[in-house]
Amino acid sequence: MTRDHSLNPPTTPSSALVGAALVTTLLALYSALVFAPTDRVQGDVQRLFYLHVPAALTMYLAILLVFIASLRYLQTRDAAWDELATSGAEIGLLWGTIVLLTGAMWAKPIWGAWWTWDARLTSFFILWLIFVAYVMLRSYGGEVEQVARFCAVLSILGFVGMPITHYAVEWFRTMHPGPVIMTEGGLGRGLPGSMLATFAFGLVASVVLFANLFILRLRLEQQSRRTQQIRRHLDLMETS
Amino acid sequence: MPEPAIKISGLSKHFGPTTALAGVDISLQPGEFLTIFGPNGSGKTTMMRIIASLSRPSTGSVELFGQNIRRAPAHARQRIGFVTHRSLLYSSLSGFQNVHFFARMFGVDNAADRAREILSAMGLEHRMDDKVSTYSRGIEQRCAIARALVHHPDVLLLDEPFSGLDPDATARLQTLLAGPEGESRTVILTSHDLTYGAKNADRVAILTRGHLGFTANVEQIAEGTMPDIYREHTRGNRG
Amino acid sequence: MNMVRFTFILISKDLRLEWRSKEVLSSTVFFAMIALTVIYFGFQPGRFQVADVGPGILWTAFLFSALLGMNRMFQAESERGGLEGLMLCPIDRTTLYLAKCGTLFVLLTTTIVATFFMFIIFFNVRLLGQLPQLALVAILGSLGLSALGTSFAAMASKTSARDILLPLLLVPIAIPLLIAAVKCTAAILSGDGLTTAQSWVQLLAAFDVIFLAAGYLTFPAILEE
Amino acid sequence: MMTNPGYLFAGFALAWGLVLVYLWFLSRRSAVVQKELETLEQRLNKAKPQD
Repeated sequence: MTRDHSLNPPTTPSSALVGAALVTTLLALYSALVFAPTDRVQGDVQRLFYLHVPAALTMYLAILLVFIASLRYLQTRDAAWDELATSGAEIGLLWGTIVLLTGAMWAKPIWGAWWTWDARLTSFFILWLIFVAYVMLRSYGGEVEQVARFCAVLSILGFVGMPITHYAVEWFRTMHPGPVIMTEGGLGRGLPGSMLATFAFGLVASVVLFANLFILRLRLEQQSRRTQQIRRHLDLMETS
Repeated sequence: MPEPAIKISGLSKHFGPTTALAGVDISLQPGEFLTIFGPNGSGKTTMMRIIASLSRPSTGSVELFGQNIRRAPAHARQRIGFVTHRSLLYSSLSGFQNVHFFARMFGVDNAADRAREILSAMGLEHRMDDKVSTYSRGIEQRCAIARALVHHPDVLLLDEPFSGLDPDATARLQTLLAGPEGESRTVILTSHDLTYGAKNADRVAILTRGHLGFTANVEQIAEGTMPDIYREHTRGNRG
Repeated sequence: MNMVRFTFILISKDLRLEWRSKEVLSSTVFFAMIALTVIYFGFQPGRFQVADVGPGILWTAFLFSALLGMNRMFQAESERGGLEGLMLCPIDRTTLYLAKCGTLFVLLTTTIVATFFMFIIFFNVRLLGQLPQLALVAILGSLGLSALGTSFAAMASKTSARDILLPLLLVPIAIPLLIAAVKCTAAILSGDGLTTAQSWVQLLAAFDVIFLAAGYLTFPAILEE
Repeated sequence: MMTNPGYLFAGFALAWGLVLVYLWFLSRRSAVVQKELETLEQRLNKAKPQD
């Protein structure tokens, strides 16, 4: 009787990581709301920048993670890769939703609209839609193993389409410039010292927090696979 | 010992919590005919689909004439004829058009004549030009068997081929299997029907809950004891 | 190259099946007609410049009728297991992708020609010498949708919720194609011609190449159990 | 004095609210799976104590 359920115990976020998440998020929160100077032009609502942009960068990180995990899954058909992809996609979608919401909160007072078809926002929104499709496919895709394959293919097709989506949206905007879009202070370039530091804190906090949630979600995925394996094991023992 | 026609080693397949196959080993010499009995849900169809390269095993391998089918799947499929519960035909095309299409896909030369020949061998001379959607279950099964044999496969995988066949069609299939179409071929036939299954067989096996519980040469089984052996091996089975 | 021969045999089989049932074409062309009509009433007639709004109407109607057609694509296959019959043939799964893509391309080009034709009549568009340019955009657009559509239609056909999944999977990724096609068509309708939309034509071509390649390579993973 | 504080705090509140709500759902989902896992492991040990 092959004991195939001796899977290593499901990973849990180490206390160090949880601690790091607490410290960095508090630090980021404090610096974003207090330490960083008020933006002369946009006022205090600009502080949302320290949450909005780091979260967006973290989602791009999640997209890369899901893409690599999907490729590896199709090559090895090892369920562990599929678990990484599932967890990355779900937390990535959560971060993406946060980016869109904070973006809207920031855009309303500054540009007078909850949403503008700014090139970067539009590209981001399309990627967010693909993540929604990924999570939907995850639940409607049918049998476990088929779902894993389909989601892997979807994430690969979505990923290879990113550059072309970027250019299509970019040219679409620049060819017809809409309301002059305030550049969001660039990605840290040309930011005065204290703002740059706050931005860095925000980024670190976002990535560390993402890692925590990602591992928690991964643990759930591993546990549910473990229950399946044990059920299969019990099923086999009944019959032999 | 010449290379086995089919060598299945450590074959297992599970779908989430359920295990369809839990370690099956079979080795068949060219021309050998193996019948596998087993109740529904014993993993017969899953195993046949894996051998036919339609499905990927969780563990284990299938070798056809010494070559792993996953290494050269297209080449392996050229030599396999597969019959299963679904006919794999197109309802809005006629029997002839279906079999002719498959003949061309398998690169059979003068595909049209060969298609007509095999369809007639299955007693479909008068029905081959009707649409498959007009066929009864038995006629459709005959047409499916014709599709599986049209390219002179070396290996025949017949998954419960007799189900839905009337006596005449059953007799035709058995004569076909014994005749020029069948005798030089390696055959695995699965069935849960003890009367017809073992008629052409050299060896018999029983598959229960994904295990091969019993295998023996036909000569070793005393006349008429098959039903008792079968009952004994499938006793604790919910299938 | 027998791959080309097999692809041709498969496509001719698919087109014969389609010719018999006319399932895909009837649904796509008819839906495009409905869409154009509804959209026409949606806009105050005569209050808009055809060159500005027309291309958007045209390609949106075409996209959604294409989605309808794609959902029916694997219908004939799934009735009695025809797809598995194809998977039993001694061909690589990637050849199946080329064949299905080819079939869908033929169906979509027919659909888009019909949609263009209806559009020209409904919106009274005067098309001087621009037909070859329109043909180029139609072909590039249909090819891109075929490449992407084949992958996602194959997936959707194996799930229970195919009608909602296919648009959800395909539309976000197909947005660049939609933008580029609309931009090219607008350039043609406004009389400037494609030379002014050079970069958009290249983007369309790039889209086709990327998704034909990616679709080709990932198709076995979709079919295989 | 803070300018546009409403949108600022709304933005942060929404972000953190979403994370907390997700964490809550996640903990509920894993509690269910955890319980299921424990019962199954008990059945496993009971079925093969000598292992």
